[in-house]
Amino acid sequence: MSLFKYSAPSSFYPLAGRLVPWFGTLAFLLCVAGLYIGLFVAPEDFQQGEVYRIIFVHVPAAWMAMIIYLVMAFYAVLALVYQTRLSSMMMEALAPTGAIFTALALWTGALWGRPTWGTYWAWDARMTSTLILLFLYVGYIALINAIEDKKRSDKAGALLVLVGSVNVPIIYFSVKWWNTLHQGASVSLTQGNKMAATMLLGMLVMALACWMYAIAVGLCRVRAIILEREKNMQWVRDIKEVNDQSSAT
Amino acid sequence: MSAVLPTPDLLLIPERGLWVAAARDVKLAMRSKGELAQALVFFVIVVSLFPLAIGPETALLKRIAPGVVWVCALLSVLLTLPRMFQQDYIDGTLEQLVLSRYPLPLLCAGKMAAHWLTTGLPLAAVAPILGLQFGLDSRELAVVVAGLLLGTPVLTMLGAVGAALTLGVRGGSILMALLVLPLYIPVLIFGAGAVESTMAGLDAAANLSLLAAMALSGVVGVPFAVAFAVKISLD
Amino acid sequence: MSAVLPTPDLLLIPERGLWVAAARDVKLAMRSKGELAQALVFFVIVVSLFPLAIGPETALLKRIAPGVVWVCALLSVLLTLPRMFQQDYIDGTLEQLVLSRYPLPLLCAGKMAAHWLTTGLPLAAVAPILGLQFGLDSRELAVVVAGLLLGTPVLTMLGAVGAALTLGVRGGSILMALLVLPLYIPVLIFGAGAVESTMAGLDAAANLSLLAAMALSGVVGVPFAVAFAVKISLD
Amino acid sequence: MTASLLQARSLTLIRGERSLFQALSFVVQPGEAFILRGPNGVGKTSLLRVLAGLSRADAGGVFLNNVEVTLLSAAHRAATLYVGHANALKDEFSAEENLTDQLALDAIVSSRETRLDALRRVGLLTRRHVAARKLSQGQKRRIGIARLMLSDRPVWLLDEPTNALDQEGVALLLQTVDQHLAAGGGAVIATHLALPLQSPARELTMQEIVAEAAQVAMVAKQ
Amino acid sequence: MTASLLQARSLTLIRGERSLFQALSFVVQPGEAFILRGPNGVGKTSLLRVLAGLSRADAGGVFLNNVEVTLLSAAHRAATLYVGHANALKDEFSAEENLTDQLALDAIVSSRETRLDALRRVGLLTRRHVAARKLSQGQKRRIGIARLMLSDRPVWLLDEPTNALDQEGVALLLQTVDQHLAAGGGAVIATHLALPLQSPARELTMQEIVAEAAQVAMVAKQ
Ligand code: HEM
Ligand SMILES: Nc1ncnc2c1ncn2[C@@H]1O[C@H](COP(=O)(O)OP(=O)(O)OP(=O)(O)O)[C@@H](O)[C@H]1O
Ligand SMILES: Nc1ncnc2c1ncn2[C@@H]1O[C@H](COP(=O)(O)OP(=O)(O)OP(=O)(O)O)[C@@H](O)[C@H]1O
Ligand SMILES: [Mg+2]
Ligand SMILES: [Mg+2]
Repeated sequence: MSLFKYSAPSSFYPLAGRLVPWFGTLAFLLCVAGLYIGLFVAPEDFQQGEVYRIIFVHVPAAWMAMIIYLVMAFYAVLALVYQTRLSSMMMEALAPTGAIFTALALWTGALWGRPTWGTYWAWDARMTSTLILLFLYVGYIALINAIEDKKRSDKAGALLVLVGSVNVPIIYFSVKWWNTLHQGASVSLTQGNKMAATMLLGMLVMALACWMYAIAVGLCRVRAIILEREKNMQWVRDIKEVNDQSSAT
Repeated sequence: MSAVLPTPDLLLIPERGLWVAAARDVKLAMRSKGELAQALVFFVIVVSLFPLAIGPETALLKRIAPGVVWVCALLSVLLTLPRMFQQDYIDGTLEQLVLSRYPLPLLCAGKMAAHWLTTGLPLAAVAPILGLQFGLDSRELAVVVAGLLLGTPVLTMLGAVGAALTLGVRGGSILMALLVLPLYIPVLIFGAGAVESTMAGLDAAANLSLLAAMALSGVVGVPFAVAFAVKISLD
Repeated sequence: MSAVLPTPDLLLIPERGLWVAAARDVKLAMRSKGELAQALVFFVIVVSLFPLAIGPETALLKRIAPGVVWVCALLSVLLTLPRMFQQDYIDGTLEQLVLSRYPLPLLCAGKMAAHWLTTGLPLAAVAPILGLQFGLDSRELAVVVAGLLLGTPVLTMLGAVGAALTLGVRGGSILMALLVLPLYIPVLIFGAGAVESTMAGLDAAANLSLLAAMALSGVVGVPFAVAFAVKISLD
Repeated sequence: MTASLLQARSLTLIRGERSLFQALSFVVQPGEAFILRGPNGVGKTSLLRVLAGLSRADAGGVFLNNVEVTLLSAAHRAATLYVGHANALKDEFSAEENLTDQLALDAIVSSRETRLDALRRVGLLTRRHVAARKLSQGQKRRIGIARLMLSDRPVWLLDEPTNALDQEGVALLLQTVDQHLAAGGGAVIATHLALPLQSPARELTMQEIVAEAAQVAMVAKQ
Repeated sequence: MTASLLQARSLTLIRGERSLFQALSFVVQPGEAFILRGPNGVGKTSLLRVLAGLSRADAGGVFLNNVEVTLLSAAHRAATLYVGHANALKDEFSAEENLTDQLALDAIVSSRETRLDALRRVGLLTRRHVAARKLSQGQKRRIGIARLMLSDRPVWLLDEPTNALDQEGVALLLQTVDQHLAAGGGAVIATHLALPLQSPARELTMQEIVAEAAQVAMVAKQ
């Protein structure tokens, strides 16, 4: 019940405000720790040398890319079933972060591919699936921006993300399967298995850092969205900083 | 005549809605001089662009044949998607569809059926000829056709969602393509995969059955999704 | 204010018509958030469809890269063609263009310029990235870009004729594709040819200069053809 | 309580920053026409679309026979017929084909004779084979009248039905509406013209809401 | 001979099997409105489109200042302004942007003040930033009135300009037309309503041609 209380933007806005600093600082600390482990503690890889350290950015980013989309799908269900405005706002707030992580995974991957496979890009299973994931994000963002009426863009976006989410696993596995001819992905797979404990630790810490970052940024953005959407509601007019802003201008 | 009380719902056969909508759209497609033919010819032309662009080596062409045929099928379906709702949206028919006494999902299903009959089916029918040009043998051709017969319905259904979502949005046609294509990719992979595995002497059943599964699950869910999308596009 | 006698034709600068029309369409394209971006992403997606369908062998992909990139450029221009006249035709703007005091050919030229700026130019800009993915080297990439810069204007111009001719015809978008694609083939051959000859270590100049020639001759004649097509589409 | 065919209870609709109407309530009784008037942009079309279920009000509800309807439920769709500015005609179909299709969509079973008769009454018999694209503005609207003649929905929602009609066409329209009302139907009609109906009619003149508190004025006359 | 702004000389237009009008001739003098009447589908719109040059008559010619015009020649386009059923508005542009663009296309140089003033007079000042898609039917037509206010073409060809306008809107339109006529312009207006113009107006009531020989009846009154 108390959860439902916070599904109202008016009550969620201040809560989010209070949470942001915590997640923000956590993200920062974890990131420092993770990078320290990754860059200094973790041993050099016997066959790849120093390059492999990209993994500490690459893999967490790749994971987040997929997870955030699933989280959005979850909110989509809420938006469609319970018609909660907030969940649509959360989707809108998360999409850019997800897209950025996806791009980051692609980019770091490409950078990594150069030394290890001798090419920035191969049509490897994971690369391709990640690329498609990026398209799904871009599609969602393009759609909700193309529809100016918020009521409509919310529903449309939610529907799209749902349909898309059905596709994510299909894409993921099918591409693997189609790729049986290809060796590219196996590199990352085998690497994943025989990974030194410290490497794993570093990756996990970094993954956590990304989580915290995503949450913090998501909350910030959702606060902005709430203000923008409900600007002519009384409770927004009552907020102090808003008043100061408007009086200043 | 007017203001007779509406036929009690017992007398209204909802299923007729599917038929009404389908018949109407098929008639429209027939009416506008050979719209069928057009979807086909587009398919044929685009496919034949590749030998022109890539050069005539038979081995190479045969190697890329499955991919090319499927990508082109994808694109020609894509190009016909606007037809499904755009016109109805502009001239106000869509409103009347939503307000019709027949359940909207059924009407949408009817429209999708019509679209498949006038697009996917012809494509599957003409594919073998193109396959021959690329030097596929009869077994591979059979798989191409089977794949298209199972895959194009999925393309129509996913496309319908995209088309409905982008109604009345400017730059709609291309935005739609942007939404729909990523969703099409699994179909593409299974479809082309089926042919390639046949070429590699393996069994295509796995890929094909996956396509069938997608088609079946689509038939269950998609009409409701489309109906929903249509409704919000009008509000 | 009203019924002032019209500014004598001495005072009317016809060339402004080109600017008026172009500015208007570019603004429209910008307005609908990131229509440019969309055209681009479409291009990127379609290109990436092929490796998915054909498989990832680098050698093979590099071999077919020029063909694929060019066919996709063709298609993404094709898909944006309706944008040029369709909307104006439906909402009555086209009538007003015809009745404007600015010469219709100039207005049409303006619309084509806008279309190229929002379609062909971005394509040329993004092509290198795709080329990289297919493993083309910098010299080949340069030729791809040069080819697109010279070829896409031709695509726009030929497309404009097709788009104008099929106005108000049902299933227009696909009928248009039929009219336009055959006309596109020369561009395709020269464009892809240029890249392939570079790959083969030969000189691309011949092909490129042919593209340039087409573009130039187009600029002279096409606007009048388009203007004519627009007029007859209204009667 | 009085029999009420259609009822609007405290409807509120917000567009952009402004609310078009607030806590708007009215009753349409069987056999009665309810005329919506008001300056351009006051919200007549929007109101009709809410009643039809095409858009969702921000507050309030629509009632049929004193039962609240869920928007676009089977009952709702079976009860109301909405005719807006768009003619819902297929350009390449003939007048007759268009009428036939519209009736099929309305789930009306009608013989060809009835359809041709309706077309005759709206003066399109000789033009029944002409493609809708080539028909004149008024002729297009007249197909809509023919559809009304054969409709079986009790509540009609008509948005500026006289648009593009000549005097004779308007007379025809009014006659059709009168018949419908005489048979116990009801109608909500948005218009800028005086509609000399035989049947009892009440008028609602909507006014732009200035202050938030302001209420829509209700001018009832018999 | 009398000064004649616009003149139709024995125009004939054939659609399908039938001719809509035959050897139709009339003169529009400066300062005078020429009202086209007649039942739906008689050919008013078609006639206006011929005068504007959008479609070609099967016989006869159009004259400006007693000089025959070649269809859509620069002179022709500089002289006539055609406003049909379509509003020529861009859905995603605001009312103001739409007006600005239309004027640019009409080659009218106008300051932002004049434009805003015109929008104010048609009652769209407060709505000038609303996208045309969201405007009401009448508000869309009112943008057209604003365009008329700033137009510099001597001959206006208006097809049912009162459509979807409320009483105030109609008054505004008539006032605009009167100003235009007072300044020596001319107008051909197709309508089904009575238009109480100040300026002198003549009426042509077109009738459907039954026999081939039949002539269009000309009812001239001052
Ligand atoms: C653009 C290129 C690349 C993309 C898009 C990409 C994408 C991904 C994705 C989505 C994952 C997460 C998958 C999972 O956890 O199951 C992943 C994990 C991984 N990637 Fe990449 N990758 C790329 C290039 C590379 C390269 C060049 C290497 C090293 C040679 C590499 C090594 C790894 C490793 C070791 C993992 C972790 C595997 C695991 O956790 O099981 N990636 N990559
Ligand atoms: N997003 C928005 N922002 C501001 N105003 C809006 C928005 N959307 C719609 N409107 C206004 O809502 C009103 C809708 O009017 P509607 O079409 O219901 O009027 P109407 O009474 O039918 O007018 P008409 O008599 O011209 O048909 C218009 O005034 C329009 O300007
Ligand atoms: N190909 C055709 N065959 C038969 N009749 C046609 C054809 N094309 C057009 N017509 C007729 O020509 C007429 C065109 O009418 P027009 O639009 O000029 O009439 P109008 O006077 O403007 O009518 P309204 O008052 O309804 O606007 C219509 O009656 C139409 O049926
Ligand atoms: Mg209205
Ligand atoms: Mg007319």
